[in-house]
Parts: sequence; C-alpha cells; structure tokens
Amino acid sequence: IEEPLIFEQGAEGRTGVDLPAPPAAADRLGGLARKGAIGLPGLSEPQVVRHYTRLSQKNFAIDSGLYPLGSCTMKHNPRLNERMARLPGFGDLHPLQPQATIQGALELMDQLAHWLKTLTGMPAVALSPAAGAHGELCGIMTIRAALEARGDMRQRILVPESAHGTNPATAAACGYAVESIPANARGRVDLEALKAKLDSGVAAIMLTNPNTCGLFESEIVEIAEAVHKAGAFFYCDGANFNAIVGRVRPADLGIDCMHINLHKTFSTPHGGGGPGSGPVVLAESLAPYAPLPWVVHGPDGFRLVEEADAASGTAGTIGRLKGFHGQMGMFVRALAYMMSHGGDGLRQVAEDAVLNANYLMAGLGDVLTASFEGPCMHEALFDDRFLKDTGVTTLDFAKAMIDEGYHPMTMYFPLVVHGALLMEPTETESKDSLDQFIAVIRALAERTRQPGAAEWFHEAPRYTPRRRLDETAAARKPQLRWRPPAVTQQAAE
Amino acid sequence: IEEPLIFEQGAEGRTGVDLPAPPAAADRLGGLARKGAIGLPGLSEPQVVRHYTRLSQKNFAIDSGLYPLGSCTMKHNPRLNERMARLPGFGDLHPLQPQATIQGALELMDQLAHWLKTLTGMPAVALSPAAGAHGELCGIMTIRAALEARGDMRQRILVPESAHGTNPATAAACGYAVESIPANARGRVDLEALKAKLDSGVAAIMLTNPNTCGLFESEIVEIAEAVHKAGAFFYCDGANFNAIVGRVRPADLGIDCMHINLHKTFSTPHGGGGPGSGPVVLAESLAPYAPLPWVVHGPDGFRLVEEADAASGTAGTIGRLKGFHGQMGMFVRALAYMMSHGGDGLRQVAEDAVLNANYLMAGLGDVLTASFEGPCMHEALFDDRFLKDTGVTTLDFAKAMIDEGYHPMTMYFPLVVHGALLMEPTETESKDSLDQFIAVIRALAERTRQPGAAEWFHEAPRYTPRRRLDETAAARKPQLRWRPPAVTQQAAE
Amino acid sequence: MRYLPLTEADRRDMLAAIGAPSVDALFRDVPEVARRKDGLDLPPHQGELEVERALSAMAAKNVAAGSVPFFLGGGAYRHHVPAAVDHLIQRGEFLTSYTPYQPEVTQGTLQYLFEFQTQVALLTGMDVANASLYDGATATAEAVTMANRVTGRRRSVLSGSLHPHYREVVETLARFVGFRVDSQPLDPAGSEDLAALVDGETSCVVVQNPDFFGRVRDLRPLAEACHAKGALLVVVVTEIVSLGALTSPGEMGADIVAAEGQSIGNGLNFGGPYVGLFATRDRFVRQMPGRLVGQTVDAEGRRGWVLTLSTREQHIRREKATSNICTNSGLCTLAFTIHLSLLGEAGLTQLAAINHAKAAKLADRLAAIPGVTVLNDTFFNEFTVRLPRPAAGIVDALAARPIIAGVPVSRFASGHDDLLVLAVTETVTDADMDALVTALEESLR
Amino acid sequence: MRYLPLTEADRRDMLAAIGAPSVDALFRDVPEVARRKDGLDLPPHQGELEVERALSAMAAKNVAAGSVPFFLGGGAYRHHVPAAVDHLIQRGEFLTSYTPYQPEVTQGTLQYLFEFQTQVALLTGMDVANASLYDGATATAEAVTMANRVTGRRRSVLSGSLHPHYREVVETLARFVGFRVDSQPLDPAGSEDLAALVDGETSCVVVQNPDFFGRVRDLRPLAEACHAKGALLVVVVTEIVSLGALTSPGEMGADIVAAEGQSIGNGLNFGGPYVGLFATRDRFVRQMPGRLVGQTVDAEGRRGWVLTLSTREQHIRREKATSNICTNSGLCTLAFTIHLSLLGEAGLTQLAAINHAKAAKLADRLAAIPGVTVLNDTFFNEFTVRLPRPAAGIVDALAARPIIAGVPVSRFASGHDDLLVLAVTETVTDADMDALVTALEESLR
Repeated sequence: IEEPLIFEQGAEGRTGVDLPAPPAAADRLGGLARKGAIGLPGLSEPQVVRHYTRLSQKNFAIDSGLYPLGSCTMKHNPRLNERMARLPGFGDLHPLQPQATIQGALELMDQLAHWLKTLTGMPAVALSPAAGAHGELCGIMTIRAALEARGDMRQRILVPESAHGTNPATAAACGYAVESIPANARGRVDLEALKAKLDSGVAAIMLTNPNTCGLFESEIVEIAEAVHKAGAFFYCDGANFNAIVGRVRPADLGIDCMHINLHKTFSTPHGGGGPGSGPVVLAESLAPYAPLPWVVHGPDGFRLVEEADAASGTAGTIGRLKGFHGQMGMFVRALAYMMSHGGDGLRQVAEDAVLNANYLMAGLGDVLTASFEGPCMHEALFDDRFLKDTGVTTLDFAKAMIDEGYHPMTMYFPLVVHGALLMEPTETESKDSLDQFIAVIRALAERTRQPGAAEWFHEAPRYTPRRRLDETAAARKPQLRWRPPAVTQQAAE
Repeated sequence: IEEPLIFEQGAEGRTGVDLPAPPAAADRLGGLARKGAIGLPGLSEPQVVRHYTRLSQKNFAIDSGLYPLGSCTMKHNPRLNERMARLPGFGDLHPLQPQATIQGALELMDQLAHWLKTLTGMPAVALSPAAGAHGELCGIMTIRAALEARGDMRQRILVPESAHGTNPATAAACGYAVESIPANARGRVDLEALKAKLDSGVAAIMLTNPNTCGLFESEIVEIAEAVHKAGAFFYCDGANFNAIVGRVRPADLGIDCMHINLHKTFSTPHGGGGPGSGPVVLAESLAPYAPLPWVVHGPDGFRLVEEADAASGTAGTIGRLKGFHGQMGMFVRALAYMMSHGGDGLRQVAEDAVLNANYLMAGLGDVLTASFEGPCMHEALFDDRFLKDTGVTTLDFAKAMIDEGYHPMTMYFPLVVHGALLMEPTETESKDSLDQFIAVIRALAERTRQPGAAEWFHEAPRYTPRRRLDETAAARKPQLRWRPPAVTQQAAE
Repeated sequence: MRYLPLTEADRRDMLAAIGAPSVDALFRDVPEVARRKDGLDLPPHQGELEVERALSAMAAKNVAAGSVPFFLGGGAYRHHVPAAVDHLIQRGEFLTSYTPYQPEVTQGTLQYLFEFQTQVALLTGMDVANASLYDGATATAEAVTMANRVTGRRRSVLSGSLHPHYREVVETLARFVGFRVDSQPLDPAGSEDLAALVDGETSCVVVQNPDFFGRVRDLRPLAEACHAKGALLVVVVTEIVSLGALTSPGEMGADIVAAEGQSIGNGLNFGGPYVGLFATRDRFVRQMPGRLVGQTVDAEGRRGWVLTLSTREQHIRREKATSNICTNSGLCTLAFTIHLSLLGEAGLTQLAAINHAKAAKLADRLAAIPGVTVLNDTFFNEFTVRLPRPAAGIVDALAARPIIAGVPVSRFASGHDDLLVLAVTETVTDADMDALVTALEESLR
Repeated sequence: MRYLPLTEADRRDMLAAIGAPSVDALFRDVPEVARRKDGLDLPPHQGELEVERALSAMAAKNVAAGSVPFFLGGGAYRHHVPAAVDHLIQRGEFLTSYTPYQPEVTQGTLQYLFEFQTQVALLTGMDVANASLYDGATATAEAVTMANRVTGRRRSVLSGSLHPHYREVVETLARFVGFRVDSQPLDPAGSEDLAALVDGETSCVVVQNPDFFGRVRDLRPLAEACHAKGALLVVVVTEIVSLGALTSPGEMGADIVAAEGQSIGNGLNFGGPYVGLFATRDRFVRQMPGRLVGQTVDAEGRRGWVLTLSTREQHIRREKATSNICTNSGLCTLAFTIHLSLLGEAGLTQLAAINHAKAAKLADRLAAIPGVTVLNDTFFNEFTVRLPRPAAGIVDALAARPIIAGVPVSRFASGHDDLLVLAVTETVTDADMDALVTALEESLR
C-alpha cells in the first residue's frame, strides 16, 4: 500500500486540533507579522494517526525481530523506562525552574552519576553531552584543556584503523591532526606501531574497547602505560561498554576518559536515530575541566553550578557544551534500567551478551569466515571470504537476510577486514531466537554456492515495501524536500 | 513470518517479572495449596513484547485503513480518550471506595447521563449495561417490570426480519416468544403487517432505527402510535444512533427505551471485540424500573444508591445487572469524545456520516446493485445481483477487497436482501479515502465480469498472513486450546 | 473539528456528486416532527487542552487508590501491572480492530484469544474456556443459565458467601428469565451446609472460593454431593491470582468456573471494564455462552485460528442462541494474556505467595489490636475482621486520613455492621500496614 | 531478570556448543588486574514496582510545570501536545528502530524525516533543512562552523540578545576548534548595532529572533549589511511557534537558520532531549552538518527515500567530515512532525495568535502594577519586565506559593538583577494570570 506524503493529503482549512479563538488584543509584532501562507497541509486527526501508523508499518525494529546491527547494541527497550520518563515530575519540568522546585531532578542526575562512576571506577562524570560523538568532543576538549593548563600544546591524536568514524572526526573538529594506528593479525592495536608513534606531540590516543572487531584489547594495560609515559591521555570510546559492564571497570585499565552511550549499554531507545545521550567519565586529572553545569551538594540540597567560578571549583571548566543540563529524558530511562538490573543484573548483561555473540560465532563459524580467532566479546566479526567466487557481495547477502525477516548486521565496518559482517545479537535475544537465526544464515550461506546465486541475491530484497533504492541518483541531484507539483514542473522545464 | 504460541516459547524458571521474596509466614491455605504445576510458560519481557507486537502486525484496524464494516461504526478512536481513561483518579479508583473519595467519578457518570439524556430527549438513563446486548436485556427487563407492575403479563415481542441477532436472542432470554415482522419493498417495517400482529399479547416491539438496511424508518411515528395504542412498549436498538445524533432525538419519535453503544456512536475503541458499553435511556414510564446502582444528588454531593429502597425511589428497580457500577473506563472515553465534539460537532458527525455513505452509494450505485432507493443514512446496502452469473460470491468479493488493502464490509447481513454487502464508511473518512475506495471497488466489480474471475476471486486473499481458513474443520472437531505435544500425540493415537 | 476530515468544499462537491441539494435532503425520511433545526442545549466543541483540563479536574476530586494506604478488595484488586501490558494493548492494530470475523486479517486477535483460552483453562484446571464475558458477575449468571440448559432443571443454590453483587445479578436474571434461585443468607461464620440443599431439581450450586469473606474452601465434598444428584458445581473466583497458590476448581470437581479476571492485567477502573472468565468441561462446550476461537488450517495447510462453534451464538441462531452476548472483553482479555505471559509459572506462583504472606502478616498485626478479631482461619490475600464498632464509620473516618481500609460488610447487607473485609496485595508496603494499624488503634481508642 | 531470556540451562548448553568451560573463559582476554571477581557496590536488581516507586518518589520532589501557574520560557516552552503525538511515537516500529541505514526496511523513518525536512524548510522560509541536530544551542554552534567553512573566514559576531547558553556553547567550541567569536554584551535595551561590526573577516553574524528578551526584530537591514561584506546571517529561533505569526528568517535574508524545535511536539523534559532545527540555502547544502534524507526511486521505479549526501559525514569521511555528528533527535523529530501535521497551516497560525494575544494581555496587566515596567515594545509570546527589586528573590518567593514566575536575567549575567523574562503560551489561563498578578503585587508591597 502506497502512503502519500502529508503534503499530498492536505486540504485548506482542515486541522487536527481545535483551538479557542484568541483573546482580542492589539498586535505587538512590530510590523513583522507573517504575510504569506507557510504552506503547511491541513489534515484531520484520523488522517494523521493513520498516516503515521502506516509509516511505522514500513519499519523494522527490535520489537519486530532480531536486529543484529554490530556496534549499535540493539537490545530490548523496557517500557517501564518510557513510563518513568513521562512522570510529570520529570517530563513536565522546565530546566530553568528555581532550584527548590527541581530537587528530585538533581537527585536523579546525582544518582545516575553515582552508578556511572561506580561501574567505571572513575571519580567524575559529565552528564551533558547529547550523544556519543558529543561525548567524544567533550572528552577531547577536557584533554586539551588539561594539556593547555600545563602549557603543553600537543598537536596529534592517534586513532586505530578500526575506529568509529566519529573518533577521527572529533579529533579533527578539535583541531588535532589524526594519525592512524594499524591493527595486528589478532585484530588488536599493534602495540609496537603505537609505541613508535608516541612522542611528546601526541595529545591522546582514542581507542574503542572492546574494539569494533568485537575483541577485547588484551594489551590495553600496556597501551595505557605507554600512553601515560609519553605524557598523553587515554581516551576510550565506550560504545561497546555493554560487553564488559559490571565485570571490568575502565579505570582499572588505565583509561582517563570515556564516553558512555546510554542508548546502547543502558537501553534508552534508539528512536530511528536518536536522541542519544553520551555522558563522559573522567579521571582525577581531567575532572577539573568538566563542562558546565555541575550538580553539587549544597547546604539546601542539590545545586546546579552553571557559571565557571573559583568558589565552586569550576574555574577550569571547558564551558558549556549544550543548552540546559543534558538529556534528562534519557537519564531517567537509563537509571530505571540500571535500578532494574542492579549490580548483579548488569554483570549478567555483559556475560549474556558475550555468550550470545560467541554462540553465533560457534554456530556460523564453519559457513561464514570469521576474521579473527575466538573468543569474541559481544559481537561476532566475519569477512567476505566465504563469498569468494560466488558473485554475491556482502551487501547482497545482507539484503537477502531482510527477506528472511531479519535486519542485516553491520556491513563493511570495521574497515580492517574485507567486506565485513559484524553481528551483535545482544543479551536480550533468547537461545531459540539465535538458533532460528543461525539456521537461516546457514541456509543462505549454502545458497550462495548454488547456481544462479549471484542473480538471486542481487535481486533481494523482494518482500519489502521498497526494493533496493538508487542511492547514487539521490546524491547526484538531491531532492531534499517536497515541493508543490506546479513548482516541480517549472523546475523540470 | 510464523509466530509460535507463547506455550511453544516458554522455558522453565524464566519470567518476565522480577518479584521480591515473599516475607516468611505460615501458610493459611487450609491444606489447599496448589500441588502440581499450572503449566504456564516462562517468557522474558523482550520475548513477550516481540510476540504481541508481531501478533498485532497480523491485524487490520481502523488505524491501518478504511474499515467499512456495516452496523459496526468503525470510526476513529481519539487518543485523548485513552489518556483520560488512564488518569489515576479514574483508572486507579476502586468501585467500593467510600463515597467521599469518589465524588469526581460520580460527577462524571452524572455528566455522561446528562449528555445522553439531552441527546435522546429521554428523562432517565441506566449506565450499567456492559454492551449493546446487555442494554437490550436491561431494556426488555424494564419493560417487563413495567408490564408486571400493571399486572399485564404479555408474552410476545415483535422483531423485524432485518434486526440484529441480539434482538430476538434478548427477547427469548427474557422468556418472550419472538415474532418476526416483514419488511416492505422500501426496506422498512411493513406498517400494516405490524399492526396486524399488534394485540394485547404483545409486550414490545424491538426496532433498529436507522435500520440495518441503513434506512430511516420513515413511518416510525405511526409505528410508535400503533405500539402504544396496543399497550405495548417501543424498544429501539440504538446501534445506529451515529447517523442521527444531534439531529433527531429518539424521544421525539415515540421511543420508550433505547440502548446506546458507546463504542459505536461515542467512539470507545472496539478493541478486537470489546469491551463495549450499552447505557439505556428510558422514558418516564420505564424510569422507575432502572437497574441499580443509581447516581443521585445528596446533601453531601453525589451518592450511589445500591440497594432497592422506597426512600430513594428505587423500590421498582429490576435489580442489579452487573458487578459494580458499569464500564467506567468507557464512560470517561465517551464523555471526552462528547465534550470534544460538543453539541455542534455531534450534529456534524451525523451529517458527515450520512454524507459519506450517500457518496459511496452514488459512487458505486452503477456497478454494484443497491437494494433500496433513495438517500440512505450512515451505511449503504447492496445485494449480490451484480454478481449474477459471474460465479463470484459476496464472500469472494469481500476477500478480494482484503488484498486491495481494505477490510471487507459486513456480508450476508441484513438477511432481508440476498448476499448483502453493507458498507459503513463513518464520518471520520476523508473524501480522498472514499474516492480511492470507490475506485478500487469499481475495478473489482469490473473484474468480476472478466474471464477466469470466479477462480481468481475464489483464491483471494493471497497477501494476508493466512489464506482462507477452514472453518468447517474447526467446528467439526474443535481444538479450543493448546495442549503439550505429548498429549496431542496420545490423542491422535 | 479535529476528528472530521471533510472540508466545506468536500461537502459541496460530494452533495453535487450525490445530486442532493443539501445535507438536509439526505435526512428527508425523518418525520418533520422529529427534525431538529436548532442545536441541543449542550456546550460547543472544545479543544484537547480544555477537555483534558475539565476531566482532570473531575479526576482530581477522587482519591486514587495508589495515592494512599489501600486495603480494598471485595471483587476488585489492586495489583501492579507491568508497563509493557498497557503499551502493547494500546497498539492501534489491537485497539482499533473489531471482532475477528475476517480471520485472514485478524490472526493477531485470534491467536491471543486462543492463548487466553488456554491460559484460563490451565489456571482453572478445566478443559476449555471461552474468549471472555463482561465480568465475573455476569459470567456467574451465564453459568447458572448454562447449568439449567445442561441439566434441564431450573433451580440453583447460591452460597451465602458468594459476592453479593454476583448473587444479585443472578437473581435479576432469574426473575426475568424465570428460574428459581435459592440464595443462602450471608454466611460470615462459614457454617452453611450447601450439600444438604442439593436435590433432584437442582441444576447447580454456586460457591465462591476464596469466598467473599476471604475463606478458602475444600470443595471436593460439595462436588461429590452435586454430582451424586445430577447437579453441576459452579465455582466462582473473584481473585484469580489466588489460583497461583491454591488447588484449582477443576481439581476439586467444578463443572463450570466463572471468574473475574481483572486482577491480572487490568486496573481498578472504578469497576469496569473487567473481564469475565468462563471455563467448563469438554462435554458441555456446545452449551457454552460467548465467543470461542478454534485452531484450524488455511488453504495452504498452515495452522491458523478462527471463531468457531458460532452456531451457539445470537448472530446465527437468533432467538435460539445460548446467550444474547455479542461483545466480549477483548482488550481486557489481551491485557490479561500479556500480563500472565510476563508472569509465567514462576511469576504467578511467586506473586501469589507474596500476596498470601503479606495478608498473613497484616492479619496477625490486626489480630493483635485489642477488640479486633480475625474471622478467617484460612484465606488467600483477603480476610475479614470483626471490629468493636460499626465498620462503616471507621472506614469513613480512616478515609479522611486518608487510608482506604477495606469494605464494610454493611455495604451489602444489614446485620453485620461490625465486619470489615480487607485485601492485601503486593502493592501494600510495610509502611501502609503501619499506617493502617496505627490509625485503627487510634480510632478504636 | 525479566529482560534476560537465557535460562541457566540455556547457558550450559550454549557454553557446550561453544566449547568453553565457563563464561569466565570467554573473558580471558581481559587482563587479570581488571577482572572483577566480586560485584560492585551497587544495589541488586529490583522489580518494576520497586523501581517505579523509587523514581516516582524522586519525581514527586519536583514541582511539575503543569501543576502551577507557569510563566517560564527562556528557550524552552510549555505547549499542549496532542495525545496522538505521544501515542504514535511510542509505537515500537519507531521507538526501537535504528538510524535508517537499510532503506528497504526503514521507509517509515525515512519518509517522516523527509516530511520533517520539508516542514522545517517551509517554516523557516529556507530552501532545505537537515534531519535535525541535538538542540538549538548545538545547532547554532554548527551554524557558525559551517559559516566558517562556507566563507573561509574565522570570525563570527554574536548578538548580545542571543540566549546566553547558545552563546556559551559557541564560545566553548570556538576555544577548542580555534576560531574567533565577538560576543556582544547582554543587550536588554536593544541598542546594539550589529551591522557596524561586520567586516571583511566576518564569517557570520548570529542573531536571535524573537530575541532572548522577547523582542521581535526586523533583520533585513542586517542581512543586507552581512551580504555586502560577504558574511552570512545566522538567525536563531528558540520559540519555533513564533513562525506561525512572524515573517520567516528566510524572507528576511537569513543564510542559515538554527532553531530549537522543542515547542512543537516535545515536552519540557528538564531541558532534554530537544530537537535542533537547521536550515539553509540550496547552494550551501554540501557544507551542512547532520543527516539528510533524499528522494529517489527503487529498482521497480517507485518513489522512495534514502539517507543521502553522506559523503559529508563522519562514518564516510572520518576526519574530513563536516561535523562529527552521528546521532540526530530522531524521535523528537517524529514528535515535531506529527504535532505540526496535526496543527497544519490553520492550527499553527491560530496557535501563534493565541500565544501572542495572551502574552499581550499579561504584559498589559503587569505594566499596570506600580513599579513594574515592560521592556519590550514588540514581542511574540515572551517579554521582559523591569522590577523595582531583584527578580531572583521575587521568583524564589513566588515559587513557594507556588507560582513559577519566569526566569531572572541574573541567572545568566550580573548587572541586570531587576529584569525578569516571562513567557505566556496557550496553556496559561486567566486564573493563572490573576494568581501571578496578585502574588507579584503582594510581594512588591
């Protein structure tokens, strides 16, 4: 069933809200009242509800099935958390209310900070970053501030080949030159290559651990020592914290700074691409540079410190990173998740996530081609050697999975292996679900060897609302908004 | 995608809830503690959420598209009403709380009663019936009580051929003999035939108006007069009140008693078959017999009268029909709906419902075969003459509509025409939606004339989670519950 | 008018297409005398904000159960319902669909009803259950008329410890349908001898377990007595969570179980909508009221579900139907099924154990108050106490503190002014119990 | 552990299949020093009821905006959001899906983002908008860095009437990225001459409209001044509803619009998550940060949508990306789009008219209080008053009544202790205004 755009369904004067007449009053708009129409369509509530219901039916989601998107931690999103975030005392609270009226909100932030600090072993946390990449920005800025404070103007940041794209982008955004560190044959950072690059010009290393190959950086303690010895800082991308939460504290690995994606490890919903939340835990050496605002205990309860000021110890702050105080709605959800699991449950989360990934690895290792030797952590990385000479690409294989009722895994990432297939089942998949998935993937893998396979796979997906879409055409002549037909016609002439 | 039963997904010891350990205490179960297992499956929350999400995806609903099920009034269900019903002051209120703690609830019931009485012109309303058929029971009981009170033990109830099955079933359940009244060529009750049956043995007539052919009973005033002259009561099935709400008051037609399906006219959600709510409005002559409880104004605010008692004027009551006080959750939704529309909006509801049905009639009249002339009310009735000699049945035609993205209309009802197709678009469909529907139905109607049509239609639906299901097999050897495979096997031996 | 998609222009165009001069012309069959030209005396339409404000103001005049220490049962129980339940039942595909008459596009509804039927059969220990009735009270009335049909007899015996509302609903039906009901007097002492009342004319005995006072009964002797005389035993359960701890009615010999399912998945809702559970033996299935879902196969041989045995129902059989019932409690049924799926075997039995243990704790604490005695030797999560003063006054006094202390038996019948029925669920905290005990002690001083 | 489906038996079986002796063995790559044998000092797992209770207790320590007369704006506005919005965004297919990298199974997300982009472009009067950023403040910072890229210059001028948080976020970024920011001093008088500050080194001027004090500005002269010097005009909007009443930034010559979209579809949420709107001219599109959805066709020629121009983005370009942004505000975007679809042209313009008229009414009432002056000649739904005493103390005193009276300017900068910024939306009633006026009169007595 085709679903037109809202702009193609509107009628003049129709609306999906009923509003009272405005009280009569002289206009104070200083002559700047809008003159022309905006161009928004008019729809009734039934039309809007049906439209977005139908759109939703064109989406795959965790709620519909296994979503093994590597590096994204597509785990179950508890509905309790949604309910808690909507309590009027949280959801209907203005960020600029007087402090006496927001004590519960500050308590919640303080509690969340306590959990994050305990789980990471770090003494401080900055809650305001809005997402993982924003947390990276925060972390690199605190590192730069710390270096500046000691008069040390270093210029380079080291990033492994396998890193998320945000890592080099962040380093560059903060004005650093980015240098790549190669991986060794075991899929880890090459320690010797790293040491070779470490000198007094290096501000930091940015490392993901467990790394994007789904492997624990087994020499991480040695890396930390080398980095610190060179006077640099150790930034950790915490995107994969899910694999070790409750079992390993980043502080014990020598990490100075790490962002945590609440939407991954602590299950705030991905929501079609956001909002996220990326608090950053900081070592003692970086804590003084944390961004504003800070939540502190005052004589009258909790207090928000919003201005840099020596009295409150915030003089070193890098300043403000975001309007207001952070992604409160996500804080509530994450804390509800943590309290539900408890310390014991979070440890079990890591164990089951790792167990599930290794079970996939074991179940698929003989039909796909695992890139590195086992055991993996929370995700299983394969490359496309098993597709050699079949004419089937990683992309084709992924699209065929869609027709079998699964969302594809992450493809072509990390870059360190060829035609990567990165599968992260997460701990909220049952064994039954994994068994079914393994059976389907095995059948597909076998099918790649059959005659006509290349064509068959290349035609996939067949049963989706849309077949493969022409991305090249989209980029070549971008149509980024709807325009009324008349205008389109003019443009075409 | 196949979705197993929950019983096929369970594992021992797994659960979707976390409960604290019970406090230690000696068992007071008198030796009747459960010994064996119940046999319930254990599932985690992620499994349960995914299971019921997937099941929902196998359903058609108003939110997914036009649902022109005649006589059912499948109109838009506003989400505001859901929110209101969940306010803790309504949703988390126990029916037996002290009266001082439920004044708002009683006020709401009083308000709802006021709206229903004003819209129908009737002086009293009984709120407790749980659904339309329950309301019929209530109405016929009050009629019987009124007759008994005057020592008049009549034995028969007249019901038109076109009536809903609940009408004769209700009359029979109250111990009445049911006599059928034929329809005339205009699809209305045959007034002369009715008069011929009216005598001192007739307790009541049960009439639906607008009737199930979608027509207004144009001689209804004459019918009422004849009924009353015979000393009988006039019961109206108010299932189709949606067509006239705000424009016609049943009291002005001479009706003594009418149930109102809140889930139809006032848009409480149908919910896959319930719950409904069927308040009954009563004329002065029947009001003293209304069921308990009554909401009355007392010196300290509102009061629930729960026992028959002369002091409160409830001595004549037929008694209690349902546990507690009625479908409160539905009352809240219905009142929210009424307040949203207001008197003006409800009148517009009737007008648009009738306009939409007539538009369908006009758009389809030349390709389908309309059963009766003239403007219809809120639904358009066709019969299967247009399918003559095509080998396609009404059922086949309906199933083909499913593949086009529509829920079928009501079929084979009312019984007064052959192979009925009864379409009720409701007022919440847009003109665009109707135009699209008309185009699809026209194309299908044309297709019935093409070679191979019989087979093509008979194979429909093709694109549904299931093709046509074998209802005969289901009824012949009913399997009404799941049993563990071992037991099934034994039974098969 | 936010719910009405037609614009004035649409209306004009549509009238033209129809060939009608005006909307009034479409209403020409309405007798002149009944055509309302002007509006009714009702307020005009309002926006969401205004409606929400008005209804919220009404809601705020009530004392929500969750906002106070709360000990009310009496046929409706306050349990914690997981957030996932309400989330799922609000999905439009469930909320806004109709009775699953078109099975190809309603397999979702049909499958959960089949799961529901199985869950109810398992819980009650019966062979088969229907897809729900309105509530426990109407289910009980349907059980009696079904027993009449099955036995061809027209006399039923109702226990004096049956919930008074249930008794009244059966009596109302009996009066108008025309069968005989022997209702026993309210029986707080538990001394009635129902077996002795069964005779060759008796279609059924109706008994509640745990009963209205909370007492747990061994129904096996009664079942034997009924069966010996050709009568059926109808067992009523108002607190379905009790079946997580107690021997099921089926195991004790029930022929029909009529129960209130509100406790699982459904809120208090001031008394409705609730969900009537109805289960029986295989051999009586064709005399059952209400909707039934059965398993079958589709044209390609795949398992699927349909409504079945509808030849019992009013839309087919009209005046010969087993019941006039047409609507079930669909969405409440779904809530029940989802909540029970979340609980599972382990969860339900533990939930029942918590309810029982907490009730025992409160019973012991109340028994320690001078002048207060606990009536029940046995109970599940509800019990009755005898107070030294009329319970109704004490309940009202405590409501002002505010504590909702329970239901005074005098609300239903005179002669038992000193009795108070209290329920304790998992939602009751130790602090709630402290508050009640303190308040009660103070009010008895 | 209700969220974890593996049973102990599953874990045993799976370890056997893997060939690992224990789960510990799977963690063998973790250095010994970092393996935690024992649990952390954190409470154990809890059930829903317990978590709900604990968090509800925290929430109850806050004063919810809707529970009191409420006049706070300052970058976040309390509007009524229709119930359908929250219902729809909670559908699992939206809530629990990821960034739409696989377009075949995410057409739902892609289509609403395309609708969102169009809505934002229409509202702001710009050619093109992206699929959202984190919030208005970070969008403003991205606008400045984009202007730097487009112009190849590294000096930006920030108006003194820009929201102080927005200014601070730009300054933080400037410090670490290394560009120059000329922030003007806080300008309640509206006397700054930004045009005079534009020079040949200026990449952009950033100005808010309505500004932080609520004032409505004609930006056309400033736009001309900017363009004459080759600089871009960045217009910031914190109250997007204002565009239902005001001439759009696009019409006044803006090159980039950075706005906060919270007002439409999204609750206050104590400051986040919100939704940053970002719109610009067609010619700058390849310098835009953030995700973009574009129209295309599928293999069968049917219209469809994909993420496009991702060669600007970090996952492709890594250190050469236009921004490091990876996450947008997907679900907030959806809420925005649904709410704006419900409003439509008629609804938004009327909503804006109501906001404006109510604000005018309150401004007139406050101006009538002796000692109080209204600073603004022009405003939309927010304005600033000068009080005869420090505003912060008055706000705190009124909060105790409880009335949330607005934001004292002293919260952001010293030297303006007597200024109070108040916002009035459609949710403010006459009774709320009465309460504020009375309370203010009393506190000034």
